[in-house]
Amino acid sequence: MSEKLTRRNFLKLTGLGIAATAVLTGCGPASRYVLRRPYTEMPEYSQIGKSTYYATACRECPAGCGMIMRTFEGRAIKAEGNPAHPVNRGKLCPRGLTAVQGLYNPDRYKTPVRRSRRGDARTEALSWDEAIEIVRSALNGDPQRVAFYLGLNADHVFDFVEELTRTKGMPAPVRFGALGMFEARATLVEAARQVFGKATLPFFDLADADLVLSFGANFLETWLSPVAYSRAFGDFRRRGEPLKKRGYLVAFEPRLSLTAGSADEWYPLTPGTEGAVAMALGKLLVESGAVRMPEMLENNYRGVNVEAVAQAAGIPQEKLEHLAQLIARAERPLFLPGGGALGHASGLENALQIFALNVALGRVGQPGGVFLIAGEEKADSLESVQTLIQRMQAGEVDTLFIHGANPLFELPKSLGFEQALSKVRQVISFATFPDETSLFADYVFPDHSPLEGFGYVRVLAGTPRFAISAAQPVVVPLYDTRATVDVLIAASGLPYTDEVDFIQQKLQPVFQRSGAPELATFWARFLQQGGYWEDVGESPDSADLSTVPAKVLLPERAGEKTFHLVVYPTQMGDGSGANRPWLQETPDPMTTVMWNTWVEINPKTAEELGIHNDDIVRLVSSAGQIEAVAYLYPAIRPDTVAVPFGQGHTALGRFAEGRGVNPAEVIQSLTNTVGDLAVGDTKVRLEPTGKRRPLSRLESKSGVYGEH
Amino acid sequence: MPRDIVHLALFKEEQLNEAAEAIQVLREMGISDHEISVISGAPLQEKMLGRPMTWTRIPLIGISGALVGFLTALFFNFGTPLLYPIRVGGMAFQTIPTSFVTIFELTMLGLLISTFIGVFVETISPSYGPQGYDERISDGYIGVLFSAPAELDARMHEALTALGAEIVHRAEAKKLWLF
Amino acid sequence: MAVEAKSLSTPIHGVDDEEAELREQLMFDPRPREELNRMVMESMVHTTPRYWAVVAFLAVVVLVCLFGAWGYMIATGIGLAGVRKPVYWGVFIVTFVFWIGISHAGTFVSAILRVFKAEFRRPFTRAAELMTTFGLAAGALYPLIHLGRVWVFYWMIPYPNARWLWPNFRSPLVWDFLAITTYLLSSTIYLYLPLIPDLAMARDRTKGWRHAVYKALALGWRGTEAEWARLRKAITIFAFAIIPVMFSVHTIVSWDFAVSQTPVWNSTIFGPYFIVGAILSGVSAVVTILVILRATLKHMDYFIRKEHLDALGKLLLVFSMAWAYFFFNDYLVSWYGGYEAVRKVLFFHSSGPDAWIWWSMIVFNVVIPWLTLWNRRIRRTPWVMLIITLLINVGMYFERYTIVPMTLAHQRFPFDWGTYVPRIEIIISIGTLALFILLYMLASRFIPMVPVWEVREGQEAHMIRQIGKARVPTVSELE
Amino acid sequence: MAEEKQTGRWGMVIDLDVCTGCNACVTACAMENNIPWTGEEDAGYGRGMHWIRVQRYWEGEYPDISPHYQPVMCQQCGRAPCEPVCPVFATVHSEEQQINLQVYNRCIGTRYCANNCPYIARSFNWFDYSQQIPTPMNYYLNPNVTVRRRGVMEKCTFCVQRIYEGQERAKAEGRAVRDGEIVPACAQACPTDAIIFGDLSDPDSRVSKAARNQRRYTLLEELGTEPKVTYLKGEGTYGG
Repeated sequence: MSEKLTRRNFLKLTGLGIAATAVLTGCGPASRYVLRRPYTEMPEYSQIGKSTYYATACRECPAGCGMIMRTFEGRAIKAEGNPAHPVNRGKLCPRGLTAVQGLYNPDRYKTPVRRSRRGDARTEALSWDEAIEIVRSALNGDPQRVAFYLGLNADHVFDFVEELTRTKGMPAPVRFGALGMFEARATLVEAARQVFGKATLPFFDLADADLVLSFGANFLETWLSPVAYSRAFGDFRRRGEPLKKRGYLVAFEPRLSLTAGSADEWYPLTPGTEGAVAMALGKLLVESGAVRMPEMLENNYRGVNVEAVAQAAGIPQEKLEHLAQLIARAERPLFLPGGGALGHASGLENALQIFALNVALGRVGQPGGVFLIAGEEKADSLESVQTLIQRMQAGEVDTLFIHGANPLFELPKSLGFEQALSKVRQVISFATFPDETSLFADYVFPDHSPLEGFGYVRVLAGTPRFAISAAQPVVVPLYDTRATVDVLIAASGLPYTDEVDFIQQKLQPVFQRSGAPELATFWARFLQQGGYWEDVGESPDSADLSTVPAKVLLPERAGEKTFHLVVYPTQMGDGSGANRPWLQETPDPMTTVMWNTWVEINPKTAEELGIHNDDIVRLVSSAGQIEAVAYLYPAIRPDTVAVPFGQGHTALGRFAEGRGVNPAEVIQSLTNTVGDLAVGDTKVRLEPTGKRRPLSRLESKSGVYGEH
Repeated sequence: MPRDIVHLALFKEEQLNEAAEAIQVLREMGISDHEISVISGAPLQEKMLGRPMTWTRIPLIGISGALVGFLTALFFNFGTPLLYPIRVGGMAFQTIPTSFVTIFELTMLGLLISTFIGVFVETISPSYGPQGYDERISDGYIGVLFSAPAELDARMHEALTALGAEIVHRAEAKKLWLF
Repeated sequence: MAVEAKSLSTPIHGVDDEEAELREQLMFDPRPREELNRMVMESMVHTTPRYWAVVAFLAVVVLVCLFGAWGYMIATGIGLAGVRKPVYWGVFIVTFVFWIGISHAGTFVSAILRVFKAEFRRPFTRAAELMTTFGLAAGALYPLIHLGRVWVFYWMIPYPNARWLWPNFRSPLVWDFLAITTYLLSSTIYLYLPLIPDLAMARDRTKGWRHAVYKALALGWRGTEAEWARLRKAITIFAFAIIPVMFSVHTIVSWDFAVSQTPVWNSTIFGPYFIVGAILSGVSAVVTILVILRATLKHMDYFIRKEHLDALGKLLLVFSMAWAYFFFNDYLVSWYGGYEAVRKVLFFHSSGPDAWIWWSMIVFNVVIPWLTLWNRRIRRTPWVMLIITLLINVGMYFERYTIVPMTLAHQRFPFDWGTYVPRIEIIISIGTLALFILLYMLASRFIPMVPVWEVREGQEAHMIRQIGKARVPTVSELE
Repeated sequence: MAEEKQTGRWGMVIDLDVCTGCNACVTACAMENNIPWTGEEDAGYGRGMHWIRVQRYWEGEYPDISPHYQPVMCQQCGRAPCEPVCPVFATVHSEEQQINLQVYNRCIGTRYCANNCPYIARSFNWFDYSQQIPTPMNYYLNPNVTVRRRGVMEKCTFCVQRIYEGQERAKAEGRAVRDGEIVPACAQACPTDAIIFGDLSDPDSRVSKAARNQRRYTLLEELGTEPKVTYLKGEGTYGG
């Protein structure tokens, strides 16, 4: 046999063998070079293709963080922070991370629709031509009888609508959102205007400070630009040159928020006494003689009765003295006027007092101090909303356009927006989602989801530098939606070809600043980098302390049977995040509760009232009442209860509807001198209902609180 | 050689002594022990009837099975981890303490299974010696089965009947199992 | 010394009181083999409509609660059970351990008592062995029921996959698989071997389908010397070999827990502790079953007598004490060690929301047996024994419940504690209980429940001897 | 396999002084790794699928009370208690990355590994949660990460898909992986940069330096599990 086996035959046979092996093993000859491994490797270990990354702007809240969206085969996969962006420097908050769940939410509006009965979920589809015709006829009516209600985002839609109303002689659009409402943003802007002479949000250089006293600023979670401040907080704690000193944070809040939770010292003061505490600290500083400050302030502080303030605020006097020493020793102390301090009748005074401390210690324009933000903040106070409501009530509004806001959900019910809405002849909403307000709109002409359209966001909080974030579509629009600016251009006849044209025109001044050779270059860079920003920021050159009051009114304490109510926004933001299942399932950082609303009650108070964990309690104020589940929260003043904002939707899709309660029902519509909602002045009564409903918590009640 | 006729001498339960005696008688008549077999409803020791000890391979089979099980366990413990080395819990690929468990179980499994197989195989394999059965055996009767040449019939009958036996002439080998 | 011995095979005339008392014992109350055969055969073929009604009911329960609920769970997900983070094992594993524990009864009664020639074992070895087999059958279902993906359960079997990856022989679950397989196979064989002569007996006394089946199962048994010798040899091998296997099974089950790093599980005494618990629960279950058999199965009152309950009752008392010893040993050492996580778990066992389970366990396993079983009258009263043994088994179930979910619920991170509430587990557990009873009831009408030849062998070996002036019951060396 | 050179012992440092407990890591992890949500009832009954969770404990009594946050995920133990107990090698140690892998395809759902995980870092698919994601929301599912079906265990993988991608990219460009080039989703999102990820076998990497900090400790160190996650003590306990 062997002699007959020629080389040729041998090769044939080998070939056959290989072929047979290949057939038997089910692979080609390549399998010989492949290391066969059992499934000790997951499909994760093989790269299946290349992803495309788009820089865009996160439009989940007004902060305007830079976002990089990973897309794969035309689908948006993962939101990541834009490392180059000056606001968030590569980081994102839970809201931004779940942006794709908003984009791909199954309950979005899919076409323009007409609603025959307000409040009825049933609609009939329209074509965009019809829609534009409807908008056109609305815009061509009496310009005084048209109103625009826009969200808090300082974006191109707002700029366009502003231009549109200016051109057509319409009343200026209202720009208002829950996030601004709860942190009394207009008050902060007004205080900055009074002290620094410019109506803009201040920027607090947390990263370079060594001692921060936060008066109700929940800057790690929602305040102004939470990601920017969180990043700064990281640097503040982990500081290297030049201070080499771990930043020290002191928080004054009636309820321990996430920020106070990370603080080194937390003082649960009586809501509304922040200004008084600031003054007392000023007085102690003056007395210590460690600090030289403007005479005018020294005069102001002279009349402060520290003991009375300590008494009213519920902070022991020796603690205030200890704090004054801390401040005196600190190289770079910084004082934050947060929403908790500003949302009171004395909110402006509180803000001014806190600013005054910054000024007194020479912290303006210094590293680790207060800066002014380049852009101009034009957020409205609640007063403008009230004005609009009056106009609506009086039947002076024929058409109300709503974009990017959900007033029916966000506004305190006691304002009467819902009743006023019924007096409006025609409501046109540009909502992407069937939210509460759009459910009462006669027409819904859905805008693209933020990830499907062009745009920009002016950065007004997260950095003192001039910055503008670019938004561009990362996926093809999923549904038959149309950019609101496009619709308005088509309907109004303003001289722009389309949205992008408007944006480019609007960016002309920025293009001039950028020094790019031509607009196309600038535009390409703008989109590619996710925006335009400059390296240096402005700092206020002078501070005017003349408006700082010499006296701050101490608020009345809660009565025997009433409680201060703290309503705070959560990771759900202004409530529009409630339709993201993963925002719902991400535990609240402080309570670890998921998917519901709770009422935080001090365990001592609860014991007195006979309330246990998971009992349903009723909160009653003069404005209304809600029922929510009690959470015995060990870090809240006994005379205060707190309710998170964002749940309690009656619309907004399957993940949000019928879940929790909306504390806006009980908020009294009190305002401060600036016209902002004095949200912290609402007082409620607590009533046990005898019902129970276990909260969905990540923590073990028995493990953490020893409760079975 | 003409086939000898198989007889069955049945003794009552309590006639054990008589049965032993009958075997002795048969032996004296020249019927060798391997032409006799005793069937009974209750276990009788060979010694009781003065019979030679029966020999069985079951312990041997059992031990071989145990050995197979042991070797299998060795392969499982020390062979298979090398066929596909996977690191778990910072342990070595071949760990001795854990191997004892498998070794024990598989050895026992081998021993017990093969013991049973031994019983099974030995039981169903054809046995030598006179066949035949009577249902009274399971009522406790002791049956002495033997094959004897025809010429012995008369003598044998007489002797056994005297001992109280009931003789079944030409005891038939019944089909007691599937084949 | 002149000793007058009388075999009890021959009825003794002129019975006096002393002997009458002795005759309360089965071994000294012999009946002819024929009659024993008849009694056993009758018990086997005798059924009542009530029997069939119960069988039908149980069959429905098995269909719905076991297969229906399990099927539904396979189709929807293991989430139908109450298991959660961090209590990944719940009632399924509890019931698994319980059944494996029950299965120790047969081997214990039949092998250990056989090896030690405890004569009272004779009439109920088979009843106990049946419990082993059916207990294992019920228990062996649970590792499957509890799997997240039961449809690939066979990946645990030692065979390589297409890429020559074998199972992990360092995993206690593979040991479990091997041990349970070994035990199930060997205990089934061990049930079968001594059954062969009885099957042959049944073969000779039946017609029709029963005859055909018995004929096949009896392997052509005639009762030759070689057959008996083989059987004796095999039974001896089995009796000695199956005892360590039995110990290994429950030890390995205990290692499922003990080799882990979970506080309280990680205990060196778990092996013997589990074994003692298993024997306690197994022997209790034997008593339960014997009492029930005695009341429901025809002629069983002849075979199963108060003396058996008495003997088993003594055993139970001993094992209850042994259990208490091991339990206390485990508890004290863990408690004294002072490791915080361990102390927390022990605290929650006895003072947590589910503490009633722990306390019931103590009462049922220790207090009740200790207070009652020392008493001969109680031990000889069937209905009291029925209640006591049922309670012991409830107590042993609670013991496993304490060990599995109640321990897992409180691990090192208090943040992640979680209370466990069983859901569909309860239904499925009821299903397997029904399966066990159903199998047992069916078997009782198919398998001779009493090993006639062994009883007869014992009766022949027992005699009353005159020693001096007294008549003394003795056992011959015959075996 | 061992024939490749020993680099890429991936590890993580979590600085608890900087961690604010904001839960961004939780969300980021879920979005990257196709972790399904389970809904109010199941999430409240300990069935949330979070691969990483922030444990929040309280210290002290009102008003001197402060929360203590500790993000806990799979610690990628060097001597992982979960691994040897798996009967089917569904959770194994990766020799290349020195991390603990969960092979979903092989998992049969005995849940033994989760019982034996002292960190309670594992999540089980009690139901087909990922099949309950309504269209088109499943569009965002990461194609590089397996979508787990019911009955299998899952856990943090240190975003192994990103590790692989980074390694492949570096290999394609003919260079070593740069420090900080590979970040898992949690570290990427962490707003205060409390999570540092990198190669522990490189003594100059950021993570190695951080892991040598005097404030370092590992979770349940006494168990000898050799975790790859190091924590730095928080609340001002500063040393070096």
